[in-house]
Amino acid sequence: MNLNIKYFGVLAEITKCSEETLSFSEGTVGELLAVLQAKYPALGTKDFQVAHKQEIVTKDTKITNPEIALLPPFSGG
Amino acid sequence: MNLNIKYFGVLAEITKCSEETLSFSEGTVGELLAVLQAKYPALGTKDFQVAHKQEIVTKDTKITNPEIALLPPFSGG
Amino acid sequence: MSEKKIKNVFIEGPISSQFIGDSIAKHQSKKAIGAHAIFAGQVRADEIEGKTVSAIEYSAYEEMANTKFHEIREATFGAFELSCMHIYHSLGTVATGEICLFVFVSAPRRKVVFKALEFVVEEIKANVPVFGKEIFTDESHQWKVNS
Amino acid sequence: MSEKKIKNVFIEGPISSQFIGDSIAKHQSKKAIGAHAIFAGQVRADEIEGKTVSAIEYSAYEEMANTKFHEIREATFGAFELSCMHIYHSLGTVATGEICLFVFVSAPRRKVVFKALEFVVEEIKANVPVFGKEIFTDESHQWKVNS
Repeated sequence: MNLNIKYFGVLAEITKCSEETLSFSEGTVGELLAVLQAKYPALGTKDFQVAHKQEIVTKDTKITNPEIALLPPFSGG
Repeated sequence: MNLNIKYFGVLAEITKCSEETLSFSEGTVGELLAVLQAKYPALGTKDFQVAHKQEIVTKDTKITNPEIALLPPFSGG
Repeated sequence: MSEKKIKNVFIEGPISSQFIGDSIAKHQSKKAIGAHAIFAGQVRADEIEGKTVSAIEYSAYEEMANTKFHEIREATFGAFELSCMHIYHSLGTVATGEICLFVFVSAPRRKVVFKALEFVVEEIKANVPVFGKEIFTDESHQWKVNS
Repeated sequence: MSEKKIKNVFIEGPISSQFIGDSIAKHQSKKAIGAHAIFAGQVRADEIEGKTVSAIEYSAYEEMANTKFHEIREATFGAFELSCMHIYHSLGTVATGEICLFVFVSAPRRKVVFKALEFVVEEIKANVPVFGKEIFTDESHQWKVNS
């Protein structure tokens, strides 16, 4: 599956892009994060959450939707 | 002492005036109210508080200031 | 009690939405403020025993009311870390849909503004000698009692 | 979750005080309303390690944010007896002193509006993916974290 990974805030500064397309075999959020952290080691130093189907998910969530977002701490308002 | 008695809201409807001057020998709020209720019997049917020096007072407060106000339940806002 | 000058809180007639907007605008130069909370009381077209309220006519024991508003202001600044506070109340006739009470509190951080706003409004309702006469569409009236 | 249409809560740039005044005006024809409560978040000129914030640049995961705003709206209507609720949040640059969040709740009676207002604001702070980049006067920046 081709995933569309979106990066926000400080995470987009680390990846130097706001989104990218990544080929990913079936798996969990944790497995995807391992791939991303290999590509962007600095991600490991940051606090963030992962959204899948517009909900915050845990690492053992199985990815079934192509859109994944990496969200730093919220600071609206 | 000449007292200036102020009436508000429904009380002014009963007394048919918003204020009046009344000659009153020394005494308490309770004693003044007895005089007023003799003059306006319908006052006895109404719920109200008495303000003396811009504070709500009880019947045994001694009147030392010429301005007295009879206040029905507040309904600001 | 502080010796600060007692302000006049009363406005003749309704408080306009533009007045509220302008009050907000005046605080935009105060750059330590991070949160504003506003309460606006609007006259409801209540139906009471088949009659509908068309307006409320407000009167007040003005000197005492302004003293009480002042005491409420002092107590609120004592209890909550606020930057600013403004209170306006109508006197005279306010039609249904119009605003009769405007309370505005501002603070550096948001947490206090909700509590402070509620505190001020409840204190006003409980302690300020203002009297509302509900005028019905048939021109009869009754005296309002706060609940 | 209801099937109601998800609204777009975002406004490009600051929210003007006139917009807030106009929003109040629009509710004056709703004669069952007795109480409005408003929260306005204003960008503070915070000083951080000797540098002063001059603006916040907001970005958001917009689709998810609008879904979350919608869920907050539904939860608030479920928990409090409100007549109306409106939420607006800025995207892009909002200078210090300008307003970046506007929450507006209205109800027949006052008691619920304070709690509802606080609930909505806290839910937004906690659950909506909006990100603020604090721009300093020297053009350096840092990413804001809500407290």
